Amino acid sequence: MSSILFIALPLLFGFATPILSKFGKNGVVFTSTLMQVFLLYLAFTLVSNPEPYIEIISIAPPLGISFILTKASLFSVTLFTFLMVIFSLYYLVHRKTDAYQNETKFFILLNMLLASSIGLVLSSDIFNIYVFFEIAGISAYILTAYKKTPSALEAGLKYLLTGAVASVFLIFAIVLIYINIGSLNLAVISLSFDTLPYNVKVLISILLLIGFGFKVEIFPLNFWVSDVYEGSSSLVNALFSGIVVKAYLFVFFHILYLFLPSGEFSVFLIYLGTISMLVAEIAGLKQTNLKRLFAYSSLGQVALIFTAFALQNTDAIQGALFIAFAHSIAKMIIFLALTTIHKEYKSFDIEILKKLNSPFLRAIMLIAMLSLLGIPLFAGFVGKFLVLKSLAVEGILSVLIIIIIASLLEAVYYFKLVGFMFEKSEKKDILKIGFTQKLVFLLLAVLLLVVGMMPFVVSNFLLDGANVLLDSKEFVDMLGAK
Amino acid sequence: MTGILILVTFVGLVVIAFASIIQKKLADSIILFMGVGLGSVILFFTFKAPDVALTEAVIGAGISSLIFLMALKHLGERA
Amino acid sequence: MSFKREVPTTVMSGFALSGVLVLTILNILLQNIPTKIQTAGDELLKLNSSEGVANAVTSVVVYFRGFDTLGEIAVLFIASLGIGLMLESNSKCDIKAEGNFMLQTASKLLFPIIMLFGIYVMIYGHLSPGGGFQGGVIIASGILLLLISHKNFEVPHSVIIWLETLAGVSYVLIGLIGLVVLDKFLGNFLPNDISNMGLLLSGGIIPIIYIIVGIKVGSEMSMIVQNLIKRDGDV
Amino acid sequence: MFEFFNQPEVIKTIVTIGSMALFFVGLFGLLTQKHLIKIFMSIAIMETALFLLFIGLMYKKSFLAPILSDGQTGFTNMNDPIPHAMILTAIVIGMAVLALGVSFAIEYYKLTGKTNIDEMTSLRH
Repeated sequence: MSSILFIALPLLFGFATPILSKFGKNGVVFTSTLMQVFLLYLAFTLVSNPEPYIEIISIAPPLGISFILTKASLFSVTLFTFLMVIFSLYYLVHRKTDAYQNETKFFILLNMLLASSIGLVLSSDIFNIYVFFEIAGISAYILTAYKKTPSALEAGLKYLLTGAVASVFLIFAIVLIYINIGSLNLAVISLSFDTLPYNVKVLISILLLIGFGFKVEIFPLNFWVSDVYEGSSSLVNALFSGIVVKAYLFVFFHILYLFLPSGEFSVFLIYLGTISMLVAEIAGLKQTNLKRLFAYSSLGQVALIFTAFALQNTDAIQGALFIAFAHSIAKMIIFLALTTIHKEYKSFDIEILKKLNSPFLRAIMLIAMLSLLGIPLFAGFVGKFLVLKSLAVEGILSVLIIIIIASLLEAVYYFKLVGFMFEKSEKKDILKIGFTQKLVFLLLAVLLLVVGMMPFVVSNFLLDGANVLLDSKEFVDMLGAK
Repeated sequence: MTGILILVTFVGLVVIAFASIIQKKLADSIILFMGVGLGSVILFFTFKAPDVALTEAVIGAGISSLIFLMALKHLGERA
Repeated sequence: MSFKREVPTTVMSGFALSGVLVLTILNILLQNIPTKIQTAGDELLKLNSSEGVANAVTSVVVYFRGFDTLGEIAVLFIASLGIGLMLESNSKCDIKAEGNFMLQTASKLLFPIIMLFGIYVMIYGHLSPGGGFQGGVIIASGILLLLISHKNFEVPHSVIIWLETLAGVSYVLIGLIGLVVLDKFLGNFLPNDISNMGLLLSGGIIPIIYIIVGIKVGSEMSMIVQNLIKRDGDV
Repeated sequence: MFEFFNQPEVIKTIVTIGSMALFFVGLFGLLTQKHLIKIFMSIAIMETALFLLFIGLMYKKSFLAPILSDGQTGFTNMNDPIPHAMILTAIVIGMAVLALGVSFAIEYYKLTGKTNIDEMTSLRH
């Protein structure tokens, strides 16, 4: 069993697609979906028997690149593959009526996005992480601008410019790391990062924070996010908030825990995350465009995950993983539902929800929103509860209060949406949803409910994941650095 | 000699880069940008990195300038 | 360039801001100029003798850090895909100007030489400076010469697609064969005797991969160049 | 007099100051320029500055280029090849992003006639 397949197969598929498309578009679409289903199967076999696994590329770890599969990264890999399969299944129906132009290119980009997100999570070499950072970025820029409308291109340009600046700062950090430590391997850097002069340490940390800060959408580097969400299609937004952000968040904190295991700057990061959450929720209050509104909601949730990760203790990280899981699935539901709605009503205005006539879609969206809010019995609750509990244990009450206020603000605009959905006004004809799409929505919603009511299904796995993520010593031992 | 060469090239590089940034006409700016690529090729060669120098020569100074020139052609002169 | 221009406040504040930032960084860097340290590269140099490749940079790029190169190929691949997506024009109106007589004759004369040089740089990448990237881009520049001089010249699209697909697929497949044979992705499973060092056939899979990289880069850069140039006319 | 400039510390100081000055130029351009092409140019200059910093600081004057040529027997006294390999990769990636950005800009200009980032406001509410 090999973790490299998660990266090699999508890459292989992407490279082969120009020829595969000669045999017909349907062939590409179905092969891609089949491959993703196979990857999901692989991921599940790994989950059923999780053992730390190290995959060597060309040469043994401290010198070469290697991929490390722990419970924490396995969680991300499974989540990403699962979401991508769901996305593909949804698209299989969607394409019958509203297919993308140049569909084969779209599928190449999807698979590259999957490969690079998984690569970010698995890689143990900081320059390799930079390469995957760029692949994920470029796929995302093209997906944003895919429709070639003025607003899509504007969003794509903004995304590309911020991404290019972010990568400059990331390169700067990598250069300083190699100059001062003489290695690119995360384990070796982890061992000698503490011995660096204080100034250099702070400089590298700030450069890394700026480089990743653009991508993990943290205030004040998140000015581009709402524009990108509004400019790109809602279908693609599902991927952005479900997969891309989560991959960047995971790798950022993976690096942070390895470099600064004692948590020197964690107070700063906690406040940064809290402020981001508050700002995002305040800005979300006055939005009238659905895509933009959910973009701000994504910002708020990602900031909450950021805060939880920054707390740097097991409970909070377990909570963060929980929220990441619940948020990915809920946002997948929301954005796919928005796509269905837009296909019928041709608008993203908030008022359109009044005309929505589909009990099924309303129920599904309600479940997703309640989970995002963290209402008990839904998956979002468990994560939020764990985070708030560990905040209370740590005694950082100001952060606790701000998070609760921000959640209340979020509740205000979600209940506005719910009110719109169930308002009695002249409704249009009932919205028809295909059987496969219904199945997809149902699967996601049931998952939210099951995990919400029986968190013990996954909580042990996530707890182990959090422990592995936090334990830099074990990681270093696995890589065999001296 | 190496030290002097590096010093002089760096000074020239910074001046050219600054001129390229503040230039009002886009065409001038692109020509000066080619100079930046060329200067860095000299430096890479001095630093005994012939592979990087070759890459920078064909990509940094060559293809990048071509890309900018094409952009100039499509976007027009208004800087 | 007149020096009497009014300097806007935004420019002044931008100057001041970036100046302060860079001076801070410079201060930190100058205080901590690194002393001699043992780097991973030095150990790779020692290991490199066993791979039988004369150019250590090539063996690092293609073998020791081979996955970066695979990722880099993927970056070029999607970038070229994106550029093709953006710039493909529905209306084919190529009213390009024909190159003059001098340019046409010179391009006929120069094109084979540029191609030969590109292929040389590509094939000898493991022995001398150069390799797949540089060779590929040189070949693309030869194509560029033809594109600007001949009005009707077009890169044969289907050939390019076959080339880049075969190159990309065989790169990953070579990696997977390494995984099967040596249990290491991209492992060097071909004979790489040290005694052959300096010969054209040495270094096992390393020159093969670099040639594959060259084919892939060459075809993708040619497509990028063509896409950027062919949008002439419809302004 | 020239000998002064050949000391390793002096060379490293020159490299640090020079490449940071170049980085400053790029950052200045990024913050003040409004034309899309100028911004891409600034980013390219910043990247070049970092590449020069890296190769320059890892450069040892008495050592050779990391290529075995006639008359040498082993890979000793050579400059570190990893920075060279990394910069090789980074240059190509930088170029790819640049070309993609320029193609976005061309298409955007064709649709809207705008090249100035201050005019890109259709998504602000």
